[in-house]
Amino acid sequence: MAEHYSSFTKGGRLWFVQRLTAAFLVIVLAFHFFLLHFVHHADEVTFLMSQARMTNLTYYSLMILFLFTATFHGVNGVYNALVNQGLTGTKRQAVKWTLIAASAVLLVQGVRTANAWAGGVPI
Amino acid sequence: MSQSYNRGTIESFSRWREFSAGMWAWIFHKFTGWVLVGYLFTHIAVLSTAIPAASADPSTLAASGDIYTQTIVTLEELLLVRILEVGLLAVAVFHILNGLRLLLVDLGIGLESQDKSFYASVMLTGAITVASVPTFLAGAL
Amino acid sequence: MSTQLPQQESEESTAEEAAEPAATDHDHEHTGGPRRDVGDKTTDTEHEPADTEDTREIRVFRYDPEIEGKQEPRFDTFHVPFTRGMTVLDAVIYARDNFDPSLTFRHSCRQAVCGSDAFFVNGEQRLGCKTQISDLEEPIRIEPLPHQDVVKDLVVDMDHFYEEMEAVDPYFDPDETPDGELEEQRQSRANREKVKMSTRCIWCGACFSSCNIAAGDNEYLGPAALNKAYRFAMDEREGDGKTQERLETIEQDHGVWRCQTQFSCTNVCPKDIPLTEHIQELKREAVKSNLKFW
Amino acid sequence: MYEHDVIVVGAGGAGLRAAVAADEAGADVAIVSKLHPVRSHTGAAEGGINAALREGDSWEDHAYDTMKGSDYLGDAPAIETLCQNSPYEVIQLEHWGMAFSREDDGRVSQRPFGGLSFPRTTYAGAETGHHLLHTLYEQVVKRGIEVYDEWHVMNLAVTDEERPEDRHCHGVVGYDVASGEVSGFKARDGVILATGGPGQAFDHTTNAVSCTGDGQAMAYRAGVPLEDMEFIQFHPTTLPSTGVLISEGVRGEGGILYNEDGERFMFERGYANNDGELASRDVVSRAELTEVNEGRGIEDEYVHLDMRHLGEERITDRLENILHLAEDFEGADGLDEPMPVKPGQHYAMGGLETDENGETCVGGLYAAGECACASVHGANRLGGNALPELIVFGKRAGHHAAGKEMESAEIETGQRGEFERATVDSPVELGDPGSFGDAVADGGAVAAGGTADPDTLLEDAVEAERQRIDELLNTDGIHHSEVRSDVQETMTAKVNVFREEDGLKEALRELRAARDRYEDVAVQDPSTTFNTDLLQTIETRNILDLAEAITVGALARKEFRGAHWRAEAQERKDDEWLKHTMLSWNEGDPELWYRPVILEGENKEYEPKVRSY
Ligand SMILES: Cc1cc2nc3c(=O)[nH]c(=O)nc-3n(C[C@H](O)[C@H](O)[C@H](O)COP(=O)(O)OP(=O)(O)OC[C@H]3O[C@@H](n4cnc5c(N)ncnc54)[C@H](O)[C@@H]3O)c2cc1C
Ligand code: HEM
Ligand code: SF4
Ligand code: F3S
Ligand code: FES
Repeated sequence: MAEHYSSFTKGGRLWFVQRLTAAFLVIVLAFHFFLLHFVHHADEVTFLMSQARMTNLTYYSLMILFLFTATFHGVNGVYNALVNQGLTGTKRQAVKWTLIAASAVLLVQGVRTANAWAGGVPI
Repeated sequence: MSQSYNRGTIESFSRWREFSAGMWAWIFHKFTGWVLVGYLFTHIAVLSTAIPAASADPSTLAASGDIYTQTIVTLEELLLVRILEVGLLAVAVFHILNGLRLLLVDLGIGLESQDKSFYASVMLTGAITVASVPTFLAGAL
Repeated sequence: MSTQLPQQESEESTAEEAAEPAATDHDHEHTGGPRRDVGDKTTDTEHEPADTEDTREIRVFRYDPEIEGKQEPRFDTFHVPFTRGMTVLDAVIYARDNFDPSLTFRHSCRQAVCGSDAFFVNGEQRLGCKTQISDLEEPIRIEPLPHQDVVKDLVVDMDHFYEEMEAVDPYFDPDETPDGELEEQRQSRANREKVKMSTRCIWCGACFSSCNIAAGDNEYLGPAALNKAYRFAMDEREGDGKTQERLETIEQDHGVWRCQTQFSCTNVCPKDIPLTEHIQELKREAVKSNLKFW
Repeated sequence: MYEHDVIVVGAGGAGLRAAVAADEAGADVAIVSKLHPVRSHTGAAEGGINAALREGDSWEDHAYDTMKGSDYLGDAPAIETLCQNSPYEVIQLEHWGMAFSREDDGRVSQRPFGGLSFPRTTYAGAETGHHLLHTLYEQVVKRGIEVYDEWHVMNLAVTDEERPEDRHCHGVVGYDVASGEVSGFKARDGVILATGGPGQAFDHTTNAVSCTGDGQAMAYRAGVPLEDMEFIQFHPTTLPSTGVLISEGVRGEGGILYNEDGERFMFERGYANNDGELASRDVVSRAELTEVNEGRGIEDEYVHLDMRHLGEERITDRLENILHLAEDFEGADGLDEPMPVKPGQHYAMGGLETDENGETCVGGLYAAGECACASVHGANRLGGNALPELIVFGKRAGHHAAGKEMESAEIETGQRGEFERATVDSPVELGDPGSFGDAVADGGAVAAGGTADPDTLLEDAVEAERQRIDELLNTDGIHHSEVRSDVQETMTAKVNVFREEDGLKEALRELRAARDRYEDVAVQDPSTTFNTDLLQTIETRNILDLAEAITVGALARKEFRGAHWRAEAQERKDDEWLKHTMLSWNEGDPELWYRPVILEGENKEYEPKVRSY
């Protein structure tokens, strides 16, 4: 009964990914907050310190992953919430593409920022 | 279909009278989620000042005179920003804790005590937030 | 903004009432309670019994699309004599039979099995016949179920709810039944136990009305219909083919994924069906059956 | 106007089963019901469905028990039809997915029930009726059968022939509750009434507010005789404040009745030395009331039903629903304390006279379920025998109406064959001669000359109902609820478990007075949207006619048989009374007559024996 797998609708996949990203975010977000507010205080942040962290490949990858998951999770969450409120038809498509565009901008900008610190992808 | 009448206000008034943990958790989760996305966008916007800063002079960087460091410092000097940061922490902590609660619910764990876990999330959020106030306000006062 | 505040409305009418004292005429012979004026077809909005009996104040939503004076929704206040064990349904019946025969609501069994009398009582969806007056704070506000079109007074249009229920193919559909006419299908006790709660639904619509998602997304199947799907999907007697088909139905865009685990449905269900739990289990079932692919 | 082959009025167990059967037989069938199907009162049935399914049991035993339970007033062909078909119909329900309680081996459970010689009551928790109703409705949905829900049937459209046996029913007149529209429903092949019982004639009843016996009253006025109406079952265990039923299942599982002195009176006071609490319902009801009347009742009103000794596990497994009922409607915790119970009106054994195929004497008109009397219950219904009646006779009526080939019935209907005319010694005039203009039959149309074509007939019937509604809406008068509560109080006070001549006559006088008052009834709510005031006013009329029929039967029958107890005659009189009480509307001047009971079964003749438990 292979056909039914094609029914793996987007709704279900997105729902699942929303949970996966959530689980991942718990750890990373907590780490992020802890690192930048408790270990280092936010007001002590300088470009150089950020740069120092970012040139570490592990940290860099983690942050990029963080950015992508958070963006997906947040934007998909917003989209979901709107759909739950009865967003349908063309409006829905419009919102969807707007959100995708916004995410793209966010991701590009985020990656550029990270690269600015790391001076390109740190290898 | 018979005529019908939209009760609008009447309905929404009484709707919230009866407290229901699950529903408030849902509302808070929504609210905090939206705040977090909002923050994510601003956050990246602020951080991207690092792009021009990267081409700044090493000495400027060393003296923390670059546009990135300056922006951060200026912002962090404002009490309002510090308070907002405490708010952000509260929002994030609640979203995390309730998010965990929701993940458990999704796994079918502890559905009977969903209201208790909501109260626990709220209280923990409160506690963590209060405890972090000194750290967050340090240097701003 | 569709209406005046109910509070103002009832104060206004209290004033009217004072000018028209004949509207509460009493006759104790037949019921021990007050009687409506014979032939009085006017509507009045305050109703008080004569003596100083122990009464309860109920404020009932009124609306009738074709009767002048009721086209703008309002709340009518009734003071009904309290008796031990009195339910919300008893109270509105009393108000109808003794004060205002045009007060309209569905009811039938008086014992929480027909599912006709789900109202919005003091801000929560409840069955009138299963809600003790003594458990409620006064004044008791009784409104029709939210998120459904109001037909008249406490009667809402249930068609949408029925459509959702019927959208999940709410019927048993086995692949095959035993050959012998007198041979039953076997079902383990454990399996019956598993579906037991889900089979108790009385189609009252309380859950559906309490769910914010159902309120926002008009096509959302809603907790009752999903529970109905659960009832069959989890029944071991039903065939695999149909089970898969059901999972597909509930996996649609307006199916299980819309549920945000708000728990309102579970809280209000008069039959104590763990709706959220069932919906969550369906989600996991759906994810599991899809994951096999990878 | 709507048109279908078969129109089923009522969507309880009987109506739904009839509709599914008619559909199976290939007819275009529609259901017209004043309630949405799942709101029907069948959903309230708790205990179970009798069916001889297992080794050691047989339909013959079931038939024997039923005949004995009926106190030999059931007709053998009907009883045997019931008992032979019940196992098949129950398994059919199982195949349709009904959530029966199960044994360890996965087969459906059965439990003992009052008056049964074998534990043959299949059940689904303590909510059997709920599951039965929903399972059947599911089949209706599956088959896409048209349901006109919240259409209140106001009257039947029958040809205006002199003799009911010559009349034919061509459809019904419906009133759309939501919009106030009056419309005809034409039935090409047959109309099946499945409108349930007349419980609302009493004020302490287990029946729903919608159980106003509409179908019985409409068909009665259209010429179908009412049979054995005096036999009303009072259930021994209903909650005192609401009438909500505590299932016989509690006693089946071992629940015990105690009086105020803590005596297990069923045994200790010798009401039923063998079966005790599990004796037939009439026996237990009378025992309870005797205890109360002799001062051993609690608060002079009720007795105690105790199930605590069954243990929490067994109670929650099999009787969980009962715990909720006792808690929600009486505030009693069945695990902790005994539950207060007293007898309440529960079931009408009598009803519209039909044969084993559900057909009445009026052509094209069928009845099934509680509104009918194929005569399986006779003078007393055994617990768990009504639900099988719904599915067995509902199905047969559905098949027959849809034109499926069936064996011809052994039971005769109408004033044909052997019968005996009689008179009743009523202190007042009965009936209501002027109620439907010049037509002979209510629902008949004079202008059309009786044999008119169905369409005109239906249109005239619709017009007549429009006028009736118009009149009710546009006059001033008293409110129906006054009349209704008078009738209910009269019935509960004087036509209850214990009946005596003077009381019954007094009841007839009071009913007459109520009838006269009903002349002045008016509807206060002028709306055409969901006008429940109008509908209840119309129902009250039906209640009046049925209350009178019950009382007339009770007055006529001077013996003590089954549920019918007479102070004047403390024994069963088989020589004189092995016959059914029949009441014909007779143009508003009710006529009493009798038809002999058929005790001749398929392979044996049932010998009336002393009914002892
Ligand atoms: C509390 C309780 C418990 C019981 N327990 C058992 C048990 O355990 N075992 C057992 O065998 N029996 C039991 N019985 C008896 C049995 O449930 C009933 O006799 C049976 O359900 C009646 O079914 P029905 O289909 O004839 O009528 P109902 O289920 O009452 O249905 C009547 C239908 O007719 C419709 N209707 C009525 N009037 C009109 C009108 N004017 N126009 C259109 N539609 C109309 C209604 O909408 C409804 O759909 C119990 C009864 C009660 C009250
Ligand atoms: C850190 C751990 C986090 C966890 C455990 C978590 C968990 C969740 C879960 C489970 C949901 C789904 C709720 C549902 O659909 O029923 C959700 C929704 C959401 N999350 Fe998160 N989340 C986290 C972090 C974040 C972050 C960092 C953001 C911001 C970018 C975010 C934004 C959102 C938004 C906008 C929603 C949708 C809210 C709505 O329904 O309106 N979350 N979260
Ligand atoms: S699930 Fe519960 S609340 Fe919802 S319709 Fe069914 S009984 Fe009513
Ligand atoms: S209230 Fe609605 S969101 Fe889900 S848990 Fe219930 S269906
Ligand atoms: S009246 Fe039937 S559920 Fe309340």
